[in-house]
Amino acid sequence: MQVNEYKPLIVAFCCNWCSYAGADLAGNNRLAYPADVKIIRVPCSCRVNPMFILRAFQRGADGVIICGCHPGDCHYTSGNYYTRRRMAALFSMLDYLGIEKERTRVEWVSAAEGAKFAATMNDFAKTVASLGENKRLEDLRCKK
Amino acid sequence: MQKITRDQLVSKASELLSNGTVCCVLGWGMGEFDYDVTPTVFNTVEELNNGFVFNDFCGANFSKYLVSKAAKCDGKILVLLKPCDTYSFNQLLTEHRFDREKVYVVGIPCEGMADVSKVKAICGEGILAISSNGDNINVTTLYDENPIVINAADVLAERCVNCKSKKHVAYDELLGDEGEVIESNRFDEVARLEAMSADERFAFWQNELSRCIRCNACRDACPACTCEKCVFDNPNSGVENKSPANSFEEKLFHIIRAYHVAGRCTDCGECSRVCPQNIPLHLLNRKFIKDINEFYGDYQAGEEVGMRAPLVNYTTEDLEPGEVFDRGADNA
Amino acid sequence: MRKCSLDKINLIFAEIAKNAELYLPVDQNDGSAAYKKWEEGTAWSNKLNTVKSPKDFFFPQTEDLMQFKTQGKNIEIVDTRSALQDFVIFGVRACDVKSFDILDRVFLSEPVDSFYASRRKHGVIISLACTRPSETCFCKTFDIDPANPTGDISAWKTESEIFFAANTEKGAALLDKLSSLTEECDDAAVLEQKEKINAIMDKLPLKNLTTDAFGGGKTNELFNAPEWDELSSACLGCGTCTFVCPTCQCYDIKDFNTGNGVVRFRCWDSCMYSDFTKMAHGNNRLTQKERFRQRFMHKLVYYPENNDGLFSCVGCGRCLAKCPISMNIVKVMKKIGGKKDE
Amino acid sequence: MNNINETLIPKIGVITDVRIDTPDIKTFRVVTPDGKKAFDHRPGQCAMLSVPGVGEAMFSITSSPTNEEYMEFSIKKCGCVTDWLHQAEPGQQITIRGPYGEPFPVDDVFAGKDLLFIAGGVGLAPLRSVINYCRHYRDRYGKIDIVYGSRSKDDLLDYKEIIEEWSTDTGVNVHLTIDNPQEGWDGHVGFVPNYVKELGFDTNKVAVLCGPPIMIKFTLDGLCEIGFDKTNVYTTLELRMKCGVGKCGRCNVGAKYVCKDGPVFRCDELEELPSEY
Repeated sequence: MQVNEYKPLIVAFCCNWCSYAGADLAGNNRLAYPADVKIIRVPCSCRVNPMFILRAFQRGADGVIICGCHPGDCHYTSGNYYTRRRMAALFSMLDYLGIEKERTRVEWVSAAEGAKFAATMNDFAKTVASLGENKRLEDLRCKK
Repeated sequence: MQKITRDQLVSKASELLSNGTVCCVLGWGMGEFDYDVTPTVFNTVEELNNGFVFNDFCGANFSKYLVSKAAKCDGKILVLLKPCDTYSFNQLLTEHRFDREKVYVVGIPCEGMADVSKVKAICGEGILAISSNGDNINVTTLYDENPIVINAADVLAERCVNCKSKKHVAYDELLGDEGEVIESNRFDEVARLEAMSADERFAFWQNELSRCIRCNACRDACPACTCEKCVFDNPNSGVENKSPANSFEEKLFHIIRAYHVAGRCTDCGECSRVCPQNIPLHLLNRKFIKDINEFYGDYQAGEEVGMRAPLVNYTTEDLEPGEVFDRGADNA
Repeated sequence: MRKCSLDKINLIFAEIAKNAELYLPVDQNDGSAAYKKWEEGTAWSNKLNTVKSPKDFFFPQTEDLMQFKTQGKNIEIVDTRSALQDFVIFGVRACDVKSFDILDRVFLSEPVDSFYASRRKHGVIISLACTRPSETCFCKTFDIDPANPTGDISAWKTESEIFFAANTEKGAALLDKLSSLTEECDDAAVLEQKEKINAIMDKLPLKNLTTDAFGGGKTNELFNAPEWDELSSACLGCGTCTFVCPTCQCYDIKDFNTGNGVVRFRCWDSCMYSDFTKMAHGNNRLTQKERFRQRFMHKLVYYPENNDGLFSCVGCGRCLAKCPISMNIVKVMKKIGGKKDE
Repeated sequence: MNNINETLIPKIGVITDVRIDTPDIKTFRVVTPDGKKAFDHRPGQCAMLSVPGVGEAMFSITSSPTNEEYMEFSIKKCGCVTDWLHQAEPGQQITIRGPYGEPFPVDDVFAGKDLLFIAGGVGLAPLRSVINYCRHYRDRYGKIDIVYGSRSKDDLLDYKEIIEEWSTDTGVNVHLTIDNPQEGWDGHVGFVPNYVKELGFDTNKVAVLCGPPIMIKFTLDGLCEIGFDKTNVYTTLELRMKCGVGKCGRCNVGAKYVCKDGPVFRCDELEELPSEY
């Protein structure tokens, strides 16, 4: 029997100003994080609307993580404060519907935190891997 | 069961029509049976006398109609609002959906409306007449010789069982006494679901939402859903769909619908009232309300005009999305 | 005519389910009934009818038509249909059985809709007479007899027994298979049952509703009736009436991009929706009044004009029970049709 | 696909040529992958073209049935499907099904008569099929008059064909007009309805109209004014369609389905229908 064969597909929405640069830094510093993390660059974490997250799950994501600037550091002053409220409400709702709460996460990663980015992704991938495939928010038509 | 009678309402409306305060009246029109009342615009006193009805089945929330009807009137439109409707009224005003100057609000007291499906659950099909008699309701059916007497409280609509307020938060004129905001147990059912395991919750919602036929009645009746074009009707949105092809689309629609009105939903209960499949949609909205109250402090949408909704607001000390669940664990 | 004790009804279900998928009305936890697949232990609902009509069996709410695989400039069309199983729908009321005739005239007229036709071929309908009609029933208006439901097999339920009569070859073949569980009988009990039903029918509040004012050729007379404004004034534009209706048959064809191909599917559509007739350069039904009028004119005038006077309504009463604002075909018929009598 | 006669299941079509007609109209030549015509049709009939993932839409077949090799569609850019098609290059596959609708009565009513075709803008597309059919069987018809107008000279569809082929045919008179004066245009200037009245045709002709609804309305009034009988005037309609076979229920005008009973209607028949088109 093979162990750890299952590799979850993770969609990471990264804000252009902090987390995307953080991901870059992780790469420059050769810090490893799973290849199955697909990064989508957004101008600000608050650009991520709940529909994006649900659509990511529909198209086969097993976990969705949103990374933005640390509160107070938003390039647009307050974008990530809105993200914080919106995602708190959404994640709570997903949990209420019985969808594993571990599949969604928000992390604040600055441009200088390459190591944190890699560690976050590794940890998130591990958590999602332990949950297995996303069955509760899957759209069978999108499975190959 | 209602404290105010049809005749009182007709005479008030006729008075306002006759003295030129208003040019038409948005009220309840008589149906085929005692329970199928239709929101109707009355233009004359004669129309009011012939077709106006007020009974325990006048549940429809008129506030949303003002968005389309107020603009069409030359003068003011008279609208009869129950306490819960006035919250929606304020919320719509906050969102600048109609002109306050075009509307004349008469607040009417409400003792809770009845749900005909609950009546049918007790009396069966074949209801010929329903009349109110104090705390009781008399139901005449095809199959029973004598009217069946049932306790009005037993057939109270779900949203009225957990009525949150008897207070009118907006009116030009009030019939009856000023009511009070009341302590309700409206979050009990949400808390009961929260206390379940994730698997149980998933099974519960899967079962409920699987009945959805995507008729959009919940959306179209909702006073908070007033977008000119809904994302689910927009062929370019990528999520446009006219029927739930699978359980994902059922969830997608209902999560987004509830999310979009989060912080703006006044908990009027129209979504659950109109659902042909009796899906307890208000439990989704109430979850958001409960969360918002717990996370960011008590907030009642529509309490005043001009309030800033919690999801378009923030403080620097808000809790982190990850902490949502820690709190949940503490509560449990 | 054959009969069987109601105690043995589960044996009948089990026997039918041996060779075909059996669907029957089952109580749901919200108090309503819905057609569900029978499995050991499934209890048959004694509700008058289901919220959603059984048209779903022949004309499902969503149905994949085909799949496209695209590569560069090339397209490949993939047939995604799987072989259909025989199925039996049990307990269909007279009104709903009639609705299949109405759908047949649309889908089985040339060019035949093969998706519908193959489902129709594989389905066997066991109808059931109505013992306790509701106040919302008005099937008599459309000459439907709830005491004599059609279908492949007709059934009548009494206090303790259920009676079957086959009407078609398909029905006779199925009834034959049930011969060990049923016994031959005369129709005395059924006649008595029919009389009871007829007695109730005479007491229904909507028994005098007529279609006199409607029918083919009345388009110009009714289209510009001033009453449409008032009738449609409160309409929310939702699709409840169309989706619970057993005869509404309009559909939409849509593409869904799965990320690894495109699925073309068809789904129910509603003429009450604002985008129903929306084109790139405009919409010929701009207001809810026009959309509302279309629905009722279609059922009461256009359809009969094209189908030998047959109305596209069976009086099942679902829209009366389910419309969020309680506007429905009965109110339309009375308001538009009634004015002449006055 | 095993059963190709399914109504809703299309065939593959290949765009073999794209001709730029006007700034917003292109004409597409379509054949099957093996280079044949997808199906036979009659003048005035339509076909359902689709781009998987984008949508399906009804277009009138512009080429004449007498063309045995391919079909042509003149398509104006105005929505999702047409936008996509306008970006397509030769070799692109699309899907095609049809033919749909009732054709113009070219072999009975039109036979032996003088014909008057009146088109505005992209409205020439459905008429081109009939015009070329009648030109092909020239001896079966009397005199042919064609009145065609557009916003400007650049917006005239099939200009080359009109000038080089139609105008040179014997017994075919082409009358072109544009809405506003323009440099390099020495022809008529003015709207189609007025031009038709100015031209003052004798009224024993069959007239065929196609164009924007407002043009149809005024031209029809104009024709009646100069003495035409509505029973001799034909037009084609367009409404939203999904199935093309009279089942999906959206393209009806009264009890008539445009996809099945139309798109060709005689104006007196049309007048009997409710004004919902």
